[in-house]
Amino acid sequence: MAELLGFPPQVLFGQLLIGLINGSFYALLSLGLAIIFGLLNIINFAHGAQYMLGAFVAWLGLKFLGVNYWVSLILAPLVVAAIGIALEKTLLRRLYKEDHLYGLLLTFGLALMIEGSFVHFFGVSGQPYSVPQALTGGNNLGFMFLPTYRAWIIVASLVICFGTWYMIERTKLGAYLRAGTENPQLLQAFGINVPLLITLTYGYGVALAAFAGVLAAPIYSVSPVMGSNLLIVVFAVVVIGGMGSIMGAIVTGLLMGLIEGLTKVFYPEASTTVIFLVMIVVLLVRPAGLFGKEA
Amino acid sequence: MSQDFVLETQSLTKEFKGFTAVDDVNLQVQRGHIHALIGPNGAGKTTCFNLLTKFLTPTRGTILFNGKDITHSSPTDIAKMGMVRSFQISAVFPHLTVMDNVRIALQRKLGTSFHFWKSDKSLDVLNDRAMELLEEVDLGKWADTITVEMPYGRKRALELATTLALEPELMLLDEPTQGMGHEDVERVMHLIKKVSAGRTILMVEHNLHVVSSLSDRITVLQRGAVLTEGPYEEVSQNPDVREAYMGSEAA
Amino acid sequence: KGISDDEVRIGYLADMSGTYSALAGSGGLEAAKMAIEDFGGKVNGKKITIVSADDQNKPDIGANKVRQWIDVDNIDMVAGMVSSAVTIAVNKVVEAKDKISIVSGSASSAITNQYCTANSVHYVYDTYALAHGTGEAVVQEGGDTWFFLTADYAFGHAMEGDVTSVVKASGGKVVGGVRHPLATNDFSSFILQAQASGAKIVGLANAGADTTNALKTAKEFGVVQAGQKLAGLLIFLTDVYSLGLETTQGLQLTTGFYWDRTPETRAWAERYKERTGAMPTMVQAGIYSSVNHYLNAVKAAGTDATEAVMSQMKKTPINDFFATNGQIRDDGRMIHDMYLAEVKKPSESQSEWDLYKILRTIPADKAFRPLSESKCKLVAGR
Amino acid sequence: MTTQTLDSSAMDKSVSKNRMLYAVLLFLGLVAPLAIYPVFLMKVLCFALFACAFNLMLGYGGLLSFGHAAFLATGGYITGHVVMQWGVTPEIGILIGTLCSAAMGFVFGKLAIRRQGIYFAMITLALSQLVFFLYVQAPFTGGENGLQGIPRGELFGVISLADNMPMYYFVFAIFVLGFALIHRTIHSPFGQILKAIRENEPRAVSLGYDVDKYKLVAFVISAGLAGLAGSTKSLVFQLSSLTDAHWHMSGEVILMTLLGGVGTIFGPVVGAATVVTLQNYLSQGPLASWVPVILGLIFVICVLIFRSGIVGEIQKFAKKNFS
Amino acid sequence: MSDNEHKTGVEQLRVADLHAFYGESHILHGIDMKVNRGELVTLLGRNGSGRSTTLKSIMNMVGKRTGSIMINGNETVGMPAHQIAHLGVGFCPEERGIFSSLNVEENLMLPPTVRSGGMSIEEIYEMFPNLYERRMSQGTRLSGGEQQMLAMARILRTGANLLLLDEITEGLAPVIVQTLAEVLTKLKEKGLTIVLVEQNFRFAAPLADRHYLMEHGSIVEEIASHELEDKMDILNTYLGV
Ligand SMILES: Nc1ncnc2c1ncn2[C@@H]1O[C@H](COP(=O)(O)OP(=O)(O)OP(=O)(O)O)[C@@H](O)[C@H]1O
Ligand SMILES: Nc1ncnc2c1ncn2[C@@H]1O[C@H](COP(=O)(O)OP(=O)(O)OP(=O)(O)O)[C@@H](O)[C@H]1O
Ligand SMILES: [Mg+2]
Ligand SMILES: [Mg+2]
Repeated sequence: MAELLGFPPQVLFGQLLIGLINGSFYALLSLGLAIIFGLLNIINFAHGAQYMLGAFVAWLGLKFLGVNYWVSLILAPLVVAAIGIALEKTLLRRLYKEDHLYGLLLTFGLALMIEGSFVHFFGVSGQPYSVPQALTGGNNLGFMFLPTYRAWIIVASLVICFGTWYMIERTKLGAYLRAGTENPQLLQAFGINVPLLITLTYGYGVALAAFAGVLAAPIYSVSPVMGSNLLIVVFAVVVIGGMGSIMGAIVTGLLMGLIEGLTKVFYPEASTTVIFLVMIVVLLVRPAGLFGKEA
Repeated sequence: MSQDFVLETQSLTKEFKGFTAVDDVNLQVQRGHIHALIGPNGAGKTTCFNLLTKFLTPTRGTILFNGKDITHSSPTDIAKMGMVRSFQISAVFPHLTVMDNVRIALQRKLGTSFHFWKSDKSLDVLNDRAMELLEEVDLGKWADTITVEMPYGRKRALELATTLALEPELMLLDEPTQGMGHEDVERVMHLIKKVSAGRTILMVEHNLHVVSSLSDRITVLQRGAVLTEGPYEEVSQNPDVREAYMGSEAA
Repeated sequence: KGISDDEVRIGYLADMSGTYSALAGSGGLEAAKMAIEDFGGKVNGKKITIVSADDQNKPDIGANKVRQWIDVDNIDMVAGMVSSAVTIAVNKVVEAKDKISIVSGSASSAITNQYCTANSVHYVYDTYALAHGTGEAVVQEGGDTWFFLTADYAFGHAMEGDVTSVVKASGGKVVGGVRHPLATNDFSSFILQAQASGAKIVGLANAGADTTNALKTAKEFGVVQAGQKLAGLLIFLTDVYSLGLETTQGLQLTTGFYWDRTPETRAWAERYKERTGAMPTMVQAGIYSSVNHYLNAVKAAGTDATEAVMSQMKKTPINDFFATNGQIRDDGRMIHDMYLAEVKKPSESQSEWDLYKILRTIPADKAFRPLSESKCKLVAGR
Repeated sequence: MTTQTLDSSAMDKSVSKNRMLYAVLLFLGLVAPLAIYPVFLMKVLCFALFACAFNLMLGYGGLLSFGHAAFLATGGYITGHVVMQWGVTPEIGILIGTLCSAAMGFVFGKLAIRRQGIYFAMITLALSQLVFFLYVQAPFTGGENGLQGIPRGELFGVISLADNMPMYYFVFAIFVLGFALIHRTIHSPFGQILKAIRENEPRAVSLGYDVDKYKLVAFVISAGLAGLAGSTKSLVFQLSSLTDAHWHMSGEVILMTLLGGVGTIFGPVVGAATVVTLQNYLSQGPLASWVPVILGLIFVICVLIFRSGIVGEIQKFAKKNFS
Repeated sequence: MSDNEHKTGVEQLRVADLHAFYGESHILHGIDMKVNRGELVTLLGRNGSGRSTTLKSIMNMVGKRTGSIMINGNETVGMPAHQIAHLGVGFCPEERGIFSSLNVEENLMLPPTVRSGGMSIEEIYEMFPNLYERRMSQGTRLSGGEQQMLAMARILRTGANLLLLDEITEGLAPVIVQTLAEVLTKLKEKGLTIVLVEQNFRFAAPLADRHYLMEHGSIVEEIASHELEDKMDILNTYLGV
């Protein structure tokens, strides 16, 4: 088959695969947002900055301490989660009783501060981070050349996403999380340490963002603004998926990556806007989002 | 004939994923009556209510209001037609004054609610009518109070006044005395009786005392379907009702 | 006549922290300060001062800054200027307020073509020169089918347009291209399209971080192994330095200056490196030269009045470490020799900054768009 | 009854006090350009109008729009385009720009008002990002280059606005008109319903108010006025660019409003003046590259300990001490 | 503190000079009460008299509280909320607090076991057959009354031996109310201690050992069950029964 829908198959499959890689990032980030939103009722606007921090911790670690990629993959999320936890304990915590919009605004301010200081010290042009030795090279799939590292991204993020889903939907811990989402005070009266649960949840959501950041470091250059524009797209993904479900966040993330990939084949000019267009259609048809509970 | 009924449902049915919460209910509410809907827990009373006020969409069946099919009308339209619901949780505008609460309700008929270029002084013409309504529910001296600062029972009274401002033909009350002390129950009962003059009321209520002393007619639901219907004396003697709902208490 | 309010005031405008900050940025400011110090800090006994601002590559920020400089701070001349979009906006303001701008960082040849003004000089290089230098060389070596990755704004469009005409004129063909936003970080799908196009040459009509990112992604996806070649159309010394010779070796590029070309260039560059820690790009060298040329003109004219200084600058040839017999034409274009260079192999490099070998010199009259083809309102009809 | 008369005379007093205040402010506005760089003042006025428009949504409608940049930019681009391409006079250009923004507000509103709270914020943000990308690509915006050299033109075809002074008074007049419209909207029958909706939306529905329509009208007014600010700004600076469409701009207007005081009539003006001054001042000095960090810090401080903003705090203080 | 004869004399809960606040508002003004093991005590009062707040204060669910609350001999005023349950306390809130993202069974299994000797899930389903029937449906999809049953049932599972029950008959059909009365009697027989907040005096009166009468955030009267007849007029003035 030489052509598929009027396009050479290598273009189609290639872009779909690239779309899936982008989708993996969307999924990881929207999953983290969904988890944090669930328990803290806060849209974490600092999520993009925390994604960036993940990448920077890896880069700084390599440059100054010689910490390699694999160690960073574990360490950077922990470090960033620790920063996140500190922020939660000192700042976010004060806002739980206020309108949820204040949480959004606070994290927006934090994002400005974090990104601003990194721009000050590192400029906006990216810092290079090389692909780890074990994952260099690639395979010729016939229709495209797939760098090993990109394949790794898909695998790693799928594993993390579905592991997280299992933990939340199928375990007792998950039941606590869901219950805490609705009525933390009562859950605490039942004898569960909710403040700790909240803190750890925020930490976990942030760690997911940082993990995505480390994954991204070798392919997108490490730059202070790498997260902020991505984040808006992830917001659209979240609106499309609806905040109701964990699975929704994952599936919508991947799906939007693919749709974006397809658009690059058929109408490249629209590739930056297609997710927003999908969002509009979804809002018209299902205001609560694809997986959201009816309001 | 159907003109005697303000509200009528025909084969009203609501299914939730294979579970039938309201099952083929034919309800007829006569004009001028206080009509009560009772039944054991989970019988489908609240669901029924939600269907009538369009908070839920029926799976099947039709709803007629004054003989007009309103099955597919929007909640706002229904309110405009004269069928108004009061809320179980007290529904007031907490940071407005008591007077303003009533004025908001009156304002709609003025037809200037979209006039963003007019001064709000143009609303002062409503003050007299608002005061009248407040007096009717004994809230006259609270008119300038910010609503949050009032006790619970008074808020219910205010809510009633606001509802009355719309001059509804049919009022739907969902457990109007739930969570009230005896004193307040008496007060609200008294109020309901008072405002029922010239209108129709449909209410869901568990308090048998309230039901027995207020209602002209009672429909008993069980497992989504109508078990029986009639005046209190008749219904309360029905052995099925006693077994399913009242227990040994009805006396 | 004389020096307005007894001071010659220069404003240095550039991207100080963004995508293009490495090629001019704070290094460019340092170069301008060097020029002022070397001049003695005074011209005709009047003090020379310099202020600077970061335009963040945003036309509105740049133009507003310059408007305020002129309205409030009585700035006489604006130097630096990197993003072509900023430059075009600033030149509009400078023209309306009748002051002077000397553009060293921007690439778009439109600055002295359809957007030319009598108040601006374009000093170092432009897309026409790059296209004719690099583009022609690549086509001559058999790279006759092209696919463009183009930065989607003034500079990218000009670059693509200029190269396209060179390619066509030399019998080549452009088979496609994509336009990407400024500061893109994911080039993978563009590279995929370039691969699918089957073109022999993938032309990078972008600059700074965009170019380095594109080169990196191309390497990841094995573009070169698969038989395609990359042509970086605007590559600065600092880009090569940060990407490393491993990634960039063999790239051909056109430059207006290379530090290791003559004893004079070496001498100046060493001084510059001492102050900044890095070797100068052509832009930074050009900034020094242009500020120096401006101050000389002020001195000779005995005033900082715009018209007098402009005509003095235009009638004096430029002879310094940067240019030999450089000349500012009526359209504002400063013409001087350009150089075709190739990035050295790691094995050929002797030292940290030993990065290029100069292949040949492109003479001034060949390097830039001839006035006969110009659409500039100042020279049209000639 | 006595209490009521007392009340109303107190009200009269506060009204006349307000009148005084407005007169003083008007006077200050008229003489300000004699002392301060008019372009800077015009910038402040444009942003103040923008923030007031935004405040109508957040402070009086209870809806946080994170996409107001789109309206600012639309006003600017459309005005710039028609002034340059069609050669219309500035007031017509501004009118067209404003109307286009209002129309866009209608579309945004239709989509976003279906959801509340955080979702509303996210949807408006996403929509404005869509608009941003459209403007990056649309031919009439000049993409990254922006629209440059927009002529200020001649007001009604007679008064040249090329000089800063006449331009200033033109901008000042626009600001006063916009501000008056917002003031009136808040204190109108419509404003009453808006307040009721913010207090208890389900109750407003049950009283027969079609709340979505009210929110939509408010949103359209707000968008139109934001567009008016953008249109005016594009003439002042003779330029419109993507900066106005970027979501950072939406964040900035939130900051201005929050800092000045959400839901107070003067808050946004004070907030806008503060932020613009700060940016202007800082961008000259050694702290230039810290501007985003400082803005972020102000955000954090406002949210944590200063939620009622400058004007809000002053009002609180005045209430405590003088009444 | 009046010296009434208490059942076993072993003190399970003692509240002394308890003040509670929601933000600025001072709701409880020095509550003193004492409940012995195996007793069932009610808190009676008008709406807003502070009965729910008393229970919530014991669970540390109010803004601020001062005074002393001893549970099984442990001072809990300084304790974080989640540790209180582990002293063997079960709380059934006024608004039921069923979790909508959990199904009925997950709701039932949610509160951690705090002591041995709780009811098994089979026993619970036997007691409330409605719940068994709908165990896989979402918690808040239950009818009002079914939710009330669920809220009650889930703390019986944890083995708590001090139950704080707030308006548990609210919105229940009279038959179910009767069932609940039987349940409470059974629990009392098992030796559990119960503090019951009720509007439904007719429900509470036959079950209770003692009544505390509240008004404006203070306890104004303590009535043992055998004194009820005599003090009916006091009840009348405070409650309008
Ligand atoms: N959204 C829903 N999805 C699934 N089942 C539902 C839903 N809403 C109600 N039900 C079920 O329908 C039945 C009737 O519920 P409804 O709330 O109408 O009862 P009710 O008569 O009001 O009872 P109560 O007196 O206890 O309030 C219940 O068994 C309930 O579990
Ligand atoms: N979260 C809160 N914030 C502020 N005030 C509150 C809050 N909850 C209750 N109150 C106030 O505390 C007082 C006591 O309320 P509480 O709920 O304890 O009364 P109650 O006796 O249980 O009455 P009810 O029959 O209404 O449940 C009331 O005046 C109430 O308005
Ligand atoms: Mg019900
Ligand atoms: Mg209570």
